[in-house]
Amino acid sequence: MDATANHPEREHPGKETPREEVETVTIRFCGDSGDGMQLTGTEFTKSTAIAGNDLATFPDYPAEIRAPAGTLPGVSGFQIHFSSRDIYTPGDAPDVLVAMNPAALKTNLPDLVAGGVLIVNKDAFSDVNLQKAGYGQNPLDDESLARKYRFFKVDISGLTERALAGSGLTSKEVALCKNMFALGLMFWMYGRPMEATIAGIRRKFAKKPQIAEANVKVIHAGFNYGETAEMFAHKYEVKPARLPPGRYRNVTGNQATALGLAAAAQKAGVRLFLGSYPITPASDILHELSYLKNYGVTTFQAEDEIAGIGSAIGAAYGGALAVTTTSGPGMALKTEAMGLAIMLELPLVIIDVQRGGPSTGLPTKTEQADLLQAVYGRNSEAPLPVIAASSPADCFGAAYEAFRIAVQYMTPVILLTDGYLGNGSEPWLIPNVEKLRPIEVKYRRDPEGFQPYARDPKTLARPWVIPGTPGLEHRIGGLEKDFTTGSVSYDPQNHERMVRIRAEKVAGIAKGLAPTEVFGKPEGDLLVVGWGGTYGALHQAAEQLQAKGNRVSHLHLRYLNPLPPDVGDILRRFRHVLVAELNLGQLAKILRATYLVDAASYNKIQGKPFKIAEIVNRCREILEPDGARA
Amino acid sequence: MDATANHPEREHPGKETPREEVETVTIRFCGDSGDGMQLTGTEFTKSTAIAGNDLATFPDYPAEIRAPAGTLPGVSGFQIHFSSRDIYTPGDAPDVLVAMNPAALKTNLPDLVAGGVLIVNKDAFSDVNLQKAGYGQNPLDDESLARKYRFFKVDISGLTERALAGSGLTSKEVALCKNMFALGLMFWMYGRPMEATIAGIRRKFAKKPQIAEANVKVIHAGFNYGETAEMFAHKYEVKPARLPPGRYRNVTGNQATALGLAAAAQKAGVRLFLGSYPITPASDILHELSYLKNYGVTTFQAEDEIAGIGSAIGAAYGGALAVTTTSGPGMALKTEAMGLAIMLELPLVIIDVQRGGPSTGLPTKTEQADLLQAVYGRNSEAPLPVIAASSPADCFGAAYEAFRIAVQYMTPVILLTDGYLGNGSEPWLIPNVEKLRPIEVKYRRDPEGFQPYARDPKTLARPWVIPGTPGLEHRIGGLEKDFTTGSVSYDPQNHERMVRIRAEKVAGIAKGLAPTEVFGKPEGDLLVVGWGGTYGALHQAAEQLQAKGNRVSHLHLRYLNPLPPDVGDILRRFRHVLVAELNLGQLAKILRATYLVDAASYNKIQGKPFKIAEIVNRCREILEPDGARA
Amino acid sequence: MSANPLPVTPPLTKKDFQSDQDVRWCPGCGDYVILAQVQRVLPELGIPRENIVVISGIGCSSRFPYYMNTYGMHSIHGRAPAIATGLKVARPELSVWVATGDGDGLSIGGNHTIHVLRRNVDMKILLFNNRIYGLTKGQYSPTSQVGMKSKSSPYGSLDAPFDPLRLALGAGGTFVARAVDAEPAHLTEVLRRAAHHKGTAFIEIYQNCVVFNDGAFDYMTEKAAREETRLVLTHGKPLVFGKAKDKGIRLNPKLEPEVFQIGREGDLSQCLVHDETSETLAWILAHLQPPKFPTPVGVFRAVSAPTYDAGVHEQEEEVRGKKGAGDLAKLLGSGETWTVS
Amino acid sequence: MSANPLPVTPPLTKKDFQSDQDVRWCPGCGDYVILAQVQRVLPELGIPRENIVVISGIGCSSRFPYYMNTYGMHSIHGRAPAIATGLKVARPELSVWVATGDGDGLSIGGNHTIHVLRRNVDMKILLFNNRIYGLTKGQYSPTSQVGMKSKSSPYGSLDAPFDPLRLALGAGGTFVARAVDAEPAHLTEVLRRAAHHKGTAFIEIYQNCVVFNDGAFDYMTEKAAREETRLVLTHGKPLVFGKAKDKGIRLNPKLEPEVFQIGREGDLSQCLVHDETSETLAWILAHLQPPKFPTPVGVFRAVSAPTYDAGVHEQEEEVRGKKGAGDLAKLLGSGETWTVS
Ligand SMILES: Cc1ncc(C[n+]2csc(CCOP(=O)(O)OP(=O)(O)O)c2C)c(N)n1
Ligand SMILES: Cc1ncc(C[n+]2csc(CCOP(=O)(O)OP(=O)(O)O)c2C)c(N)n1
Ligand code: SF4
Ligand code: SF4
Ligand SMILES: [Mg+2]
Ligand SMILES: [Mg+2]
Repeated sequence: MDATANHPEREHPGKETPREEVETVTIRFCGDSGDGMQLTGTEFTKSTAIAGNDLATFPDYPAEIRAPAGTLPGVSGFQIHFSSRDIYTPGDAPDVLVAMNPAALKTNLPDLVAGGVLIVNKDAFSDVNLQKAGYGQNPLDDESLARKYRFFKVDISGLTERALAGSGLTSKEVALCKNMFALGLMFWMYGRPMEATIAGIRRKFAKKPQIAEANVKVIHAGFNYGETAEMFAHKYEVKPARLPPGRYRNVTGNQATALGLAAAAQKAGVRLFLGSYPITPASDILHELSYLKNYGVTTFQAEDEIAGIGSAIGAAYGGALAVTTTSGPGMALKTEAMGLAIMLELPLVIIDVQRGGPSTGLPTKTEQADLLQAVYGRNSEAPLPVIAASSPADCFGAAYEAFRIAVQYMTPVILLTDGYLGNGSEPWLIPNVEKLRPIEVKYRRDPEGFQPYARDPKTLARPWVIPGTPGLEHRIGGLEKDFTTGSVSYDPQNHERMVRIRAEKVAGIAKGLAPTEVFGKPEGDLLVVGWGGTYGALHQAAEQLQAKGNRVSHLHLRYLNPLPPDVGDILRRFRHVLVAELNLGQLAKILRATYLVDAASYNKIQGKPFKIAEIVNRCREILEPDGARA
Repeated sequence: MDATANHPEREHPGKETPREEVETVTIRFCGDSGDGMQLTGTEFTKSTAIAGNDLATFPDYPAEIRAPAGTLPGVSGFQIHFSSRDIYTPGDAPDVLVAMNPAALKTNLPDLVAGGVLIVNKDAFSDVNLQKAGYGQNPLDDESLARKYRFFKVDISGLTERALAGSGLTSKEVALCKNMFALGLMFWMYGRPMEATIAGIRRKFAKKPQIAEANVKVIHAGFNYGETAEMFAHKYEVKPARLPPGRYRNVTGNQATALGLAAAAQKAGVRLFLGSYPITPASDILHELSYLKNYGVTTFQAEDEIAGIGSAIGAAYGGALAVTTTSGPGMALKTEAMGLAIMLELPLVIIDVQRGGPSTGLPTKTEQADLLQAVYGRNSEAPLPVIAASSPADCFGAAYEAFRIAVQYMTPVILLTDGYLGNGSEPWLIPNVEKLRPIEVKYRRDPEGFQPYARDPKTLARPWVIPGTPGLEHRIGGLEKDFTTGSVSYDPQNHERMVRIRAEKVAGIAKGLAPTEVFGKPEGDLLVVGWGGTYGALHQAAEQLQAKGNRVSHLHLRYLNPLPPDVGDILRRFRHVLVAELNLGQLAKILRATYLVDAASYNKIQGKPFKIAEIVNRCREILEPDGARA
Repeated sequence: MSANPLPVTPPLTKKDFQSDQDVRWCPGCGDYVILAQVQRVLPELGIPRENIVVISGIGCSSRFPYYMNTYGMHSIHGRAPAIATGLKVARPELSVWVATGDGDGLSIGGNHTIHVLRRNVDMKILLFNNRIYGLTKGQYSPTSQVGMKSKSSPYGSLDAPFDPLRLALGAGGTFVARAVDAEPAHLTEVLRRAAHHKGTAFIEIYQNCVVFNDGAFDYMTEKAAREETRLVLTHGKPLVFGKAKDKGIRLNPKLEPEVFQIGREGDLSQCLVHDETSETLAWILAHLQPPKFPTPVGVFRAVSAPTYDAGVHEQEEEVRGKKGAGDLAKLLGSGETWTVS
Repeated sequence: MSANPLPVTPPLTKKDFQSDQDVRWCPGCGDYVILAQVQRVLPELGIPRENIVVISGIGCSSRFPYYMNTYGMHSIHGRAPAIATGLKVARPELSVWVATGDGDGLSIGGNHTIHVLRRNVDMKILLFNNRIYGLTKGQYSPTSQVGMKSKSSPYGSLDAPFDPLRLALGAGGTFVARAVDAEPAHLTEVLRRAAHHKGTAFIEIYQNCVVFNDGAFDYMTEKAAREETRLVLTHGKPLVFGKAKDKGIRLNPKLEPEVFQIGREGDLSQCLVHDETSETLAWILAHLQPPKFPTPVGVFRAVSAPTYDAGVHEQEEEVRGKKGAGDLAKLLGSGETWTVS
């Protein structure tokens, strides 16, 4: 909420609350996981999208399914960042914090920017709840809050109850509506359209109209409260962003991934087969795809991750576009089977929605620490392409691209996304189906001169031959195979030749890549390098630094193996190279080994994405080492 | 057989065959896998060891259990290299080839050095066998053989039959004795003592004295044939090597590994627990240990590799020295559980006897391509120490050292050996039990101030607390844990702290390492770097180059993660660094990333060890680039 | 690692088995009941708390060890039986318990479960069967009924479910039982029996997941219906159920079970009599399913058989008896040796 | 990926199913017999060769696909059932066969095996049971008898073995059978039955490993003993065996099977009559073991039940029927959308 950093007078309310224009706002809704914060956030998002802002969101669930009500581990949050400009992250820190109970206040208040708007449901600050949150005394009585923030105590629960007096709802049902009050208040404050939300509620509760109307009523109550309470000094306007024209929808990364996969199969004209075992935060891809049975999409919930990839290998052998989805620990279990897919040279997409580790780690938190596992984590020389998505919406294109490479080069491909991308959302310009790059599936059918491992001279791909093709009966397997016939071969020279050609095939993918784009000048003092879900933070950090005249550029790698051919040159054109990753320096290791460039690392391993400011500060330290030391 | 490179006159036989002194000989016995070549080789090895030579052996089995008799895939070979000097490899190429059938001749002849001794069992060159081996005509009729080699056609089968005429053995039993004829002949040719072999045979066939005596008779027949046949111009003498004094035995790498594990547990005074699932070439460790039930050794043959490591984790939690053994594909399956062991910070040794890959690959062949999997192949930041054994006998010390590190630092440790080490053998100076470095196991028993994750300030190890200890009841698990209490913690800062301290603990192991030894001058033109089973070839290559005045040194790394602190300095003191590995350059990747040193790679991926000459040649190309190009 | 001398301690109480961690299951989750019953039974066993270890995999149910003030490990998904095997074999004096779910123990961990049962390793496996993946928020599991709509089966699941007891019997289970969270007293009884069994005790516990599969077992837990829909097994007692105890189970000529009205359709003597040692009967009982049959609860099968862990130690003793305790120097110097001087 | 139009071909012969690879099992290995019988049965089925796929794991037995001139995959250890499931679900028109061993299918691959059986995916599983790990040169397997001395159990194995058929029944197998390499004609008959079964057909084939476990099944394969030691199951026929057909199997009052002398100890009417559709009987038969009982061979159980693969496609049809064939543009544009101009 850049434009409002200077405190407006709180003592000056007016009937006609002025609407102040701001460029960018970050709001965080937080409360008990039973308080419906995810729904509140999603509805606000929808409405903000319709208002034409660019936006990005970040939900933050508790690890427990239902932690005991009112406790710290039970806090659930949803952050939305929206703007009249391009937006790339869900925001470093909220400008507005809506806290529905003491536990939520306790865990989230440290993030609120100084001078930000703080709205609390004061009715929830009962002794019991204060105790559960570990507050010795009621923080609402603390005067410093009002000094540090624009602080509003609202009796949300009570107002909700009053709004629904006589509605015939049980008090439990009434309590469940209070999030709608907060939503309505925010709708008022940011001038959001409410129609879509209201229509959606009526659809959702079509069979319980009483509930639907109660919710609608409470939204209005919240809105009207803002309008009438003479409490809020300002309402704000965030003008629509100048987004490229077209039809938009909001997607999470997992939805976009699912759509990308389905789109690839539809374009290729073949069945999509997903073999998967549920795991947080990847399960939603399975959920999404399991709805698409009328799209030639088969989802198979396997008994474990090995059967997940195993079944996908079987389906790929049968001619399907096959994919398996998982997260870190499940990825570890699939590595033996990946080796088989590499030997068989069948197309297959393996998606790892990375999460905090090692081991079970922080399953609901994000991290980027499976890169080395993806690139190197298999027995023997088992190369395969690895690509990464850089934003929720980008997951669509990345998934699509994964299949394109898999089919063109007859190889398993790993796509890395992460929990932050998977659960986060942003507006997505719905692509024109006609214009999607074609994916050409050509099964070999001709028995003439057929050799299972004869290769396409350009791509080095072997033919895709599927059972059911007369005259091409043959056997494949995990033992080393003859260079041409694919029969088992123990010949030493043949082995070396095969190991090398498999490596060459994967390395050769780089030749087909478009020149790598650098954001900023092609040379300079500092190149910030990243990959995957940190795109937004790095991009905006570079933008800020560039705006201040720094010679800083940003390189974001989609292709992690093989690396694009021009990366070495790009790196060498900068005085400093900083690789920023949510791990201990994994991409940096690869770049250093490949290019012998003294790339420095900036690492964060907290289960959370980078903040833009963190990147900016680190860059400043590099650019002005003395200043930083001072 | 260096000393005999110039052909002696073959036409000059004398009753008293002269005994010519040679320094070093490589003999390869080969024949059908039913011909008992492994036994022949093993017996010759035993006898050679007793004769006091240094030696190294390399068995080469067919992939099939019993490939059809007489076919090319059914050929089995056993090579022994022995010398009056130190020996480090089983020899590049045989000086003497004993071929028991056409298939063996066909597959092995290309390896025989020019001018070498070629002995064939001419009776086996029947039409059927020639056809099975794919010979259009009888190669024994080819005169060029006699020109290129010292070529001896011996009617081994016939002579064996004659020796056993009237023995009452069936013709099948007689045929099974013919390898003993070849053995006897070689005993004669190299003046080996036969007593141990003969005594061994009598022991082995104690219940079938008829068979025992037949074997003994045929050995003598072979010996006497050499003595009397006026066919062999020379017999040879290989003087005893000047080995360090002490008691020796011959061990394979897998035996030495098993002994090292058992010794560690005995010295530590705790139970050894092996949880394993059979896989070539690692199974022999399981076999060896399963005999040692009276040594407090428990072997558990698990249902799969995951249960293998799982059970070992359980046993480690219970206080045992726990180990799991496997090879590449099994290693891939264990990676998720390794992550758990890293989180639990329990001591555990994971042994990977590497084999040719990827996938099932070349299961009976050797390779060094699991290094990157060992170092990086787990989800998220999951560091653990990785060490490697460098020779069959060295497996003892390496296994012992793995446990020492595991216990001292409370960490899983990966030990890499390979098929070449595991199956190869060499004489081993039996260590003095008293002098083995102590392994101190201290279970925490004191409830006072107990915190499951409080660390030793020096090693950063947490305490080892075992169930059954009153007052220390606590829970551990795979979720991220609090820095001190070990309770589940989702705190972002704590996570970063834990990720970093786990990395620091492993990195800190380097501090405890002795200075790295370089073979040769500490600086120079070329440093040949290797790790694991290639030690012998690299060492001898460096020796040869040094002898010719080249400024070449050899660095062999036992500690692959963390790298010893002085490695960077060592690398930088050489004009060229060449990393020679049986993979596509895995250690080179690590060294380049760590030290930004432009290390070149020499790679071989043929399921076979390096030859000394291959290394020498590659080094020469680097040292004299023009010469090489000329 | 030798057995610790057991200190003389005052008898333990339920409270002694409660850890200091906040229990984090959803309010109303059946897991609470199971936890309480285990904490109730353990003190009765007279086993020092430090000799008890609870090992779990991953899932809501697998958080169990955190709440038990014993030794415990919350391991990785599906692997608890394997880890427990290693622990029990290395430390046979410990009392080892496994807490697992229908996903953890039968989906990803199915193989370890059946192999533990086959080997008869002495441990107690509590399989919390809520017929759903709880922790991952509601996908169908290998025990979900055909047609179940879940996050991953929006049009209904097509997978025929396992019957966990049949699977356990097929794997050679020596103690196979079923209990249900809604009948804590009976659950306690079954737990007690399991605790005293030497070998693998496999207990399927029907557990209500209030969030993702609420009411899955209502048909047999609701007071009103209970007497007609579930059958309590008692060794040596006829298989009789119904409010009026008027229904029995007998075999028809095809050896298939059928319900009959005692008196009207046959007399009590035709009724099958429960026998925990009969392999055949346990199998037949495991086929009794609604709506045609009441759901049996109790001990289906309990037989004594050698345990793997005891076998390992007996064999070690035996070998030691024959060969003497191992001497390291001898071992290293075994085989053909020679001396260089 | 649509079904290929089946070309009109002359009837195939055994030879058509022989690949050009040299068969590399040990001379005398039972695997040869099994291969020959499969190659004999397949031509009878009228399935075009290109529509047959054989998938295996790793093991001697798992080299099977190399020798079959069909499509085939020699995959990784234990995973063949999972791979076959993916293939069959993606391509239901194919005839999918799995070749596996007691190690491959019951040790590392046990979980996939039981899950395939549970789901009743339409495939034929040939489990070559030689009660040993052949390829890795002779360790005991999950079907090795207690006490077996092997490379990894020099003092005798302590693991109670699985009975593969009991396990298959416990997992819900709809077709469960046993045959033995030494009786090729009977094996052929069982293979034929399996080939015609819709759903998972699980056939345990006793197979002699001449190198590492020679003679394991001699007791029931040697001509002299055979009539007394094995029992050929025929649907609808009484369980009678013995050279003189003078022995029968009946149930005692504890529902346990017993052998009786027909005539002397009871009459034929007491004899159990084989019924492939009886769940109980298959279970009882799976318990008949030497030395007290003859070993049954033949089809223990064969019932018809929905297959998973067919279910998947029916559900897809149903959804397509309701929602119409998916339209990609509609899909991408679904949900709340808005337009920026
Ligand atoms: C290797 C791996 N795969 C998948 C997961 C995700 N996961 C955690 S628990 C679970 C299923 C839990 O179901 P169940 O065992 O029935 O336990 P419940 O939560 O129902 O008690 C899954 C799929 C994981 N943690 N690790
Ligand atoms: C992941 C993995 N683990 C272990 C092995 C080693 N291995 C290959 S086959 C086999 C057992 C084979 O036994 P079985 O299935 O009974 O087949 P058989 O050789 O007896 O026919 C083992 C342990 C492997 N190839 N891969
Ligand atoms: S999700 Fe279900 S099983 Fe998990 S804690 Fe909640 S109620 Fe219990
Ligand atoms: S080892 Fe045994 S199972 Fe394997 S091929 Fe030889 S005889 Fe057959
Ligand atoms: Mg469950
Ligand atoms: Mg076998």
